Amino acid sequence: MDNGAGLQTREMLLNVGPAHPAMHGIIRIVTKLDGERVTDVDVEIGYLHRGFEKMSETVDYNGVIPYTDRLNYVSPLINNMGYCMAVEKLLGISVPERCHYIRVIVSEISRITDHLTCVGASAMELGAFTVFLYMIKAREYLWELVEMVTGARLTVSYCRVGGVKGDLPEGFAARCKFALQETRKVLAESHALLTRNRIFVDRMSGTGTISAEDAISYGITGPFLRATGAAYDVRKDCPYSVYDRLDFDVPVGTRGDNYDRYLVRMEEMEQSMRIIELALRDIPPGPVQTNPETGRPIPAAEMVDEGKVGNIVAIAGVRAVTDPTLEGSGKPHHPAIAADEKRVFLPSKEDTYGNIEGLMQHFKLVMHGHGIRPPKGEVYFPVEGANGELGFYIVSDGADKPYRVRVRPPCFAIMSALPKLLIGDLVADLIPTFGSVNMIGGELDR
Amino acid sequence: MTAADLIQAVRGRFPDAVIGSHDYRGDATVIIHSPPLLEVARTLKQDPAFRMNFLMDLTAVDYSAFGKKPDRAFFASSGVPVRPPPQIPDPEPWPGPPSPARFALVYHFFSSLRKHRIRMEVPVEEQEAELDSLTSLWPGADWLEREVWDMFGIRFRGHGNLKRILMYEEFSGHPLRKDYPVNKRQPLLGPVN
Amino acid sequence: MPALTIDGRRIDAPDGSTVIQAAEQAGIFIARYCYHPGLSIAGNCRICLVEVEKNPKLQIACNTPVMEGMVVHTNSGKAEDGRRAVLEFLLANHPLDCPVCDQSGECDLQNFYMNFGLYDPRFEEQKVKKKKAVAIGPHVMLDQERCILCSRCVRFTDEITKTGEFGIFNRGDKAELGLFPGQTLDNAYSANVIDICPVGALTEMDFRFKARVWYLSSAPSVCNGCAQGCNIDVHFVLNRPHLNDGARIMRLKPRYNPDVNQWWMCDEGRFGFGWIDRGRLTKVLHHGVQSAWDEAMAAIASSLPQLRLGVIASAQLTVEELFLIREVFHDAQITASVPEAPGSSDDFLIQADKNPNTLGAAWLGFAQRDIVHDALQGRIDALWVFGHDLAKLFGEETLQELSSKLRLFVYSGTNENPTSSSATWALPAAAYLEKEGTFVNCHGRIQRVRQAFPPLLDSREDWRLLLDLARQINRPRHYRNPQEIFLGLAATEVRFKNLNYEAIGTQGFPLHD
Amino acid sequence: MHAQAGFLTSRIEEAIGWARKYSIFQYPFVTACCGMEYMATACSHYDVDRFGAGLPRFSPRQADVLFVVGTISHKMAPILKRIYDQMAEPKWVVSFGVCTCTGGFYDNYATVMGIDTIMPVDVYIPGCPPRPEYVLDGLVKLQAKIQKQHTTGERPAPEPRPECTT
Amino acid sequence: MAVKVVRRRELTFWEKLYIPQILSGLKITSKHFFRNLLLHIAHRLGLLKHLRASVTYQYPEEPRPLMSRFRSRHRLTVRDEGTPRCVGCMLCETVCPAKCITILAGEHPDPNVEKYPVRFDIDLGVCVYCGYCVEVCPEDAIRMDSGILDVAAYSREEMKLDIHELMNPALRKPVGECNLPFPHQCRLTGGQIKGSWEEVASGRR
Amino acid sequence: MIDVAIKLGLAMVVFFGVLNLAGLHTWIERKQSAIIQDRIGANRASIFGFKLLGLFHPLADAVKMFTKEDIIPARGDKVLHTLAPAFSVFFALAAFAAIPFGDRLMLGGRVIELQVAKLDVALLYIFAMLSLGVYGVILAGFASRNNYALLGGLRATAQMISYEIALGIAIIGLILVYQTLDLQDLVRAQGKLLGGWIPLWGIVVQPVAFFVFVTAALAETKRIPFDLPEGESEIIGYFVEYSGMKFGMFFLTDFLETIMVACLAATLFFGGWQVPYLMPDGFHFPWGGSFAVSHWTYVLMGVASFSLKVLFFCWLFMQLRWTLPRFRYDQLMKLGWLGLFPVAVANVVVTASVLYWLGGRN
Repeated sequence: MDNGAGLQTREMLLNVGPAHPAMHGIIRIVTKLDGERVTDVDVEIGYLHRGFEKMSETVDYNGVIPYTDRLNYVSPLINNMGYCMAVEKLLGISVPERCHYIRVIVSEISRITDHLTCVGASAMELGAFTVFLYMIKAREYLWELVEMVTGARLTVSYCRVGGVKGDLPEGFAARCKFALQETRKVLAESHALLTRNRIFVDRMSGTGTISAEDAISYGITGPFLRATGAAYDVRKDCPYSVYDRLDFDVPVGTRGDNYDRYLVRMEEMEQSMRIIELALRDIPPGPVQTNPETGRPIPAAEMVDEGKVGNIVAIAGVRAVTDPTLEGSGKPHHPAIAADEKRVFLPSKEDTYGNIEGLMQHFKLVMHGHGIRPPKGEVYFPVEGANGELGFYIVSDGADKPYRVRVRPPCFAIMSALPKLLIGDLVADLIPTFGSVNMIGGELDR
Repeated sequence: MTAADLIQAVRGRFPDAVIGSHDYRGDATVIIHSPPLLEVARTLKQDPAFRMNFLMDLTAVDYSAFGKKPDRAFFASSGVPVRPPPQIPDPEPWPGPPSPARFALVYHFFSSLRKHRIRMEVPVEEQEAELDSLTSLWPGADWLEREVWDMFGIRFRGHGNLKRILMYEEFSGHPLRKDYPVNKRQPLLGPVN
Repeated sequence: MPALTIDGRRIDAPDGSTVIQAAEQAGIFIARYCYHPGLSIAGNCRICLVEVEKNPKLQIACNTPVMEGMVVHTNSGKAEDGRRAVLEFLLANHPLDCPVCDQSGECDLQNFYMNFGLYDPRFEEQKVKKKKAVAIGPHVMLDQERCILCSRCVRFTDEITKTGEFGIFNRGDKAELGLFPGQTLDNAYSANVIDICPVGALTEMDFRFKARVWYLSSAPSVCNGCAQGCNIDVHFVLNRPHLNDGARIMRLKPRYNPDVNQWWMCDEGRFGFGWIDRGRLTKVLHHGVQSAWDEAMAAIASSLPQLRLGVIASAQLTVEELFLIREVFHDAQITASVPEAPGSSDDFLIQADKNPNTLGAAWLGFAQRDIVHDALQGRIDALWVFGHDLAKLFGEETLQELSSKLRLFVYSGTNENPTSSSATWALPAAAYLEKEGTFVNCHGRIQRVRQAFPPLLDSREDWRLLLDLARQINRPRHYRNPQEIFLGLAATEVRFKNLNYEAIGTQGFPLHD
Repeated sequence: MHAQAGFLTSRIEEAIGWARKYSIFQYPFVTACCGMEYMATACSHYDVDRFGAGLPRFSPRQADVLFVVGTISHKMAPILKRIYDQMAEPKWVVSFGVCTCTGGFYDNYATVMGIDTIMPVDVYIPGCPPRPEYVLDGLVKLQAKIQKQHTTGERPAPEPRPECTT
Repeated sequence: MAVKVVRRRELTFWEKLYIPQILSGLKITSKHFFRNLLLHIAHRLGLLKHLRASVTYQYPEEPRPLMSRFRSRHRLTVRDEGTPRCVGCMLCETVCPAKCITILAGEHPDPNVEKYPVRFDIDLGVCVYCGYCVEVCPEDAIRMDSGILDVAAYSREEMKLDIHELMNPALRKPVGECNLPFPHQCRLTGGQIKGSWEEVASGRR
Repeated sequence: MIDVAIKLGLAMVVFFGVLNLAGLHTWIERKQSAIIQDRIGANRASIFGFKLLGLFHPLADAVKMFTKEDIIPARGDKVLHTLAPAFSVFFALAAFAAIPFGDRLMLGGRVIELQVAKLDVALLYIFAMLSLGVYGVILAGFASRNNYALLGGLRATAQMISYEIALGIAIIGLILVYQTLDLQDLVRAQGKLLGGWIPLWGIVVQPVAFFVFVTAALAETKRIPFDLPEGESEIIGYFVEYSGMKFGMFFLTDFLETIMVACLAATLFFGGWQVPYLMPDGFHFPWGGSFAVSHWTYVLMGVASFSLKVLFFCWLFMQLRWTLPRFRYDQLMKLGWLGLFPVAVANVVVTASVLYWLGGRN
């Protein structure tokens, strides 16, 4: 190849990935280099294809939820919410207000953890390891919240079709305040370490640039699109749940480069924290908050035993209590917040243990071939995932298993635009650009 | 535009192409013949009435097993089977699969300018499973169409680079087809011991 | 024929029918516990309440005769409220047994609660204790607490078997189902009470706790226990045999066929499936040593042409297989089967002939011959036995003598037995639930057996093995599956003319001489 | 004399075992969800560096322990296998998360049902994904195993390395 | 609709010289460094114990407090007489998305209990900790509150829990002898729900 | 004979001192990063129950690396592959010979310069050694036959060449001021006081050169923010194909070079072993006080002062390493050629002019 100066140079093929440190997720990028400049890019994905869509056809409607956790595993609660709302749309049912608020709160927490991970990881790949650790530290505080609500740090399986499993626990608000405060501290430190640092700005600014028109034609959504200046946010444009009642801003960028995406993500975290605070302020009271002592608490085991011998009179109007094995679990079960629709949501534990109707309902919802049986139909429901529009397209044939579940993965579109983003930049720009894509293998390859 | 208006607008523009429509659960859906697919899509994108600038999603559904799931053993004590009915009665039932054809391509369009969505379904028979590619209109369709080819084996005319995307080249068959067993493996590496 | 309206649909119902029958005829399902189409009407469960216009009170559909111009609503709010109340009342004393009850999953209490019950539970009293888990016969377990006193079982024993073991004793909430003193439920049809029990009061002892019913898969088939050919559903689980001593089949249930067995089947047939999963011949054996199909077929095919062959076919084989035997071994001595002593029989379902396809074999022209005698006399020097255990029929000595005299002794069967171990080649064959085919029952009705699950391990369907053999001995038959064999048969045999699998359908097709 | 020599070599072996135990350079083969918990394990709240395992090396040549973190699909398996072959002896493999232990609930056409079908595994850390505590437990178990292999002298014989693995 | 354009100032001359930002960065890291260093030293001297020098939980010695809802390893609750509360209804086995639970039910001598698990195995190597089994248990028989975090194993077999370990969370393999007061199949290796006739045929009958 | 012994002794002292410091440096790096990041860091390895804050972890690392299998890539160049790390370490170590770590020690009538090799052109020697070190990197990149390694090697070369120039020019100002290339003399020259109060350290007379020097020297050490040749998340590094102790040697070289740069910075700009106001006979404070110290104390204080300065720079570099992100290659080049080089040249010109002007006035 002749570079104009009369020198004969040869293009070099550099194979980045799939087991490359920066490809945190797995993807193969075959770059053609002219010196250090990228002239051509071939992106190969599918290394984490786990057959989500096929597996969804083999399990019942609630059984899909653990699989959705593992789609975008950095913000599983948004996936949970999106899937459940899609099925609820298919069923034509609505959930209680409090449930909406809980879902909004937890999915915004998830969004913050996602952005923290994304920004932190791309900072780490640029060598700013300390920022990464600070951000993960903040993420730990948020995960403590998630664990407190859902019982798991990452793969939460918290939402159910028709509601959520377990109300917000006592002391959530205070804990949340603390976690947000720590997060804000970390964000301030990260700003100080990165935002005006010329090394960082030089790396980020002007690289991986894409215009709004191009982004839209690739179907890119989310922070990535907003960084180009197009203010499309599902939460604002097609409001779902209670987002239309919460006041928040949609941050947009101007140039659509890595730096804009960084700024947009940093700002979105602030906005998410604002949403959480507003939602916590507005959330209607629930069973836990109104009266934690409804009913006389008795151990669940005793309740089951009494129920088994037909001594219903002894256990009427009580609350089941679990064994005090872990700290704090001597308290009554936290009731699920769910739609009052017996054909969709499991009855409360008190009903299951204490009367035959509840027990029968419980069984009918669990047994193969019975379960939740939505009418025949198809729906598409989008939510704003951490990476953009996360849509679930569900086809039901009236059986207890989905006929087809399709998820529209937001980073699939972004990844398909990767050649566009990379060509012309240096090979070193691959790192921040790829980092700002926030590729999540589980979501990309499903 | 509401869903009904959208459907009406598409029907008005393409009276021959549209073979069905519904707005089940508020999702505007039109079912069109495959030949005018590209033209319809172009209109949806460029016509000021639609301005669907996003191709949000493109996928397919294999309807070959629709409603034909082998039943679990269920013994009816009275001799008349009492099947659990669909859970919640549906006031406006869904009209059913788009056509008797095996596959249906499902396109979801969205207009960020007018904030409306439309779903377009294109039935395809297995024998002539080939459609026009939308890559000329939306470059984002490239990978989506590759995925449909990979998972369903539906080809796209005019797609320059139609090869597997999620599975490996050595893989034979199309896993999301209903007749592909869920755990039929084609490993690249055999077990060590 | 009075015409009435149910849920807005005009229905012409036969005289003397009741509302529930008329509705069923129109495809409208009305909940029922005590009503059973095969039994007399008791009208005591009251779950089938419907609203009949111009009637102040709700009526029970099972015992309300149709009348001209009657207008019935099964789904009106009033009817549903009434049914809901009845259900709540029936459940008042129902124990919290779903976890341990084998009926859950096919229990009408569960079904109806989720179909139209859905009320909020209110019962907060003491439940009445009764006897639980009482074995009342060799097959049936009674749980009095779960019983809703629909009296179907009482009527069944009174009307169908006419043995009258059951009775309902005491009154009010002390009323309970029981056997008359000194009796056990031990008649030839006793297990049918399990089928008709709408709740979990009567459960099957064999099936008890082996699997939950929602694990079971189902396939329609025909019982091979006797020449009656009762229609059955096979309920099986394929991924748990390691937990259940290799059992795949969990139970057989009668399948409704008005022309053969109605809703019933005998206990002998119902529990006679153990051989399919136990004691199976799973490998090709050469003089009792494990071998392979390829070797066996090659060896047999190479030696067959030089030998005088006798074939003992079997009326346990399907029509298609018998047809193939006739085609492939057309120059051999063939007998339909070995005559067996007649088994027990009665005038209801049980036939003395314990083979499902005797008539089919006869229609294909298989005659009875004493091939074993021929063999002992040395008139033939190769013998092919399908399924029969010669030791049981002729005694061990004869078998020994046979195996020493014969130059080739092939046994093709499902289970291990003395014949399989003394044969030159023992070929594992698929059981009837593992293959497609047809049987002709004693009334000349041709019925399909379907492949419920694939043949066990190395075993092969007999038709597949026959086709393979035919190819190897240069008499190839261009059939690929039983359906094509049957079409070939229908083309040659006049009795089966113009028949195919679609025409036979799920309920069989009557053929007459 | 012999006994003394034996004593000395076994002491040396033990010392080497000690060193290997406390100097674990990991190759994190991170593919999926478990990577998030892998990060959490490495970061401030759990700090895997406390065990001397804080230095991830992204070159298989320099790594001692291959952490297979996350689902391995059939498409990925050859790459994983190659990485394993490229590692220098002594090497250990930790399967992190149920997908790598047994395939987990992805029992379908795409996934490998446990990486032990393609390479030997020393420590299994189940969990989906395993909480960092599980991981630290697994690490302690791995350290115990390394030490034990040196005190008892049983190290699996290294497999012949394919020549083409550059 | 509130759209907020993110502020994007050009760098000032001083910032372009790298030095101010490097210094302010150093300030933050040094703040952490010296604060933590001093606290570490103070802790050595027994002072200022209420302030944490690091956020690290030194796990095996200093466990991190678990949330009360946290789903840790399963356990089976036990009746007073030492039998499992589980009645073998198999709902957990049914609902388990990973199919990691294997139950074999048997007839209990007490007709009021009727049914009990002859075998109850969980393959931790497959379990995805979704908690569905706990949610659907109608008997409060299975719980995920044991707080056990020590599940790593050296082999696949070791990850399989049988009824001994599930009923007695403190118990660890190898289980020496079986002393459960009810008849059951004591397969110390645990089981798996998916099996086939091949397995039966290969000598496990 | 005794001279030779003394030289050998000195060489051994420096050799062991530096190697141990390098080992310790890995521990410092781990602990320091841990403390910055609110962590604890390695603390488990114990010998006979003593943990000593994890000090044994570097030992474990070293032992492990020695016992690890050595892989030479099938298509690589075996000789060069083996030579490369040895090159690196050798030149990094050799450079230390010219570093004066204390004033001359009078022992039994002998004058012992606390410097292994008393060279008139010590500065040039050190730069020569440092530049030769890059051959190790290039060879490593070349011998591995791996695209990533090659890229790393190439980047290292370019980076080294670019920054060496800035480095050299930055020093010229210093040489102009102190008029010597002998480091011992240079240090002594820094003992003077400016206006009687301020020690005439390099940083005082050449602040710009200091910044240029530190930046360029950091770039020479290939550490963040200049760790492009080994940028882990980008191209993994030129030593991607090295295992066992060969990799360990590269690892060690890194730390040796950091210490080298710290030594140089201390020597050139912070008065080396000088302690402010400490003269060979004791302290002479500008406010008039004085305080006599013995010769041994004087020499040891010098050595301690030098060590402290070196440790401070090590700490500072470490702190920088854990604070900053990494440059991009072209930005690095730009900084070198368009930032540091002109500044360094300007510095020389200005220094020369000032000196000329001063000299002219004198």
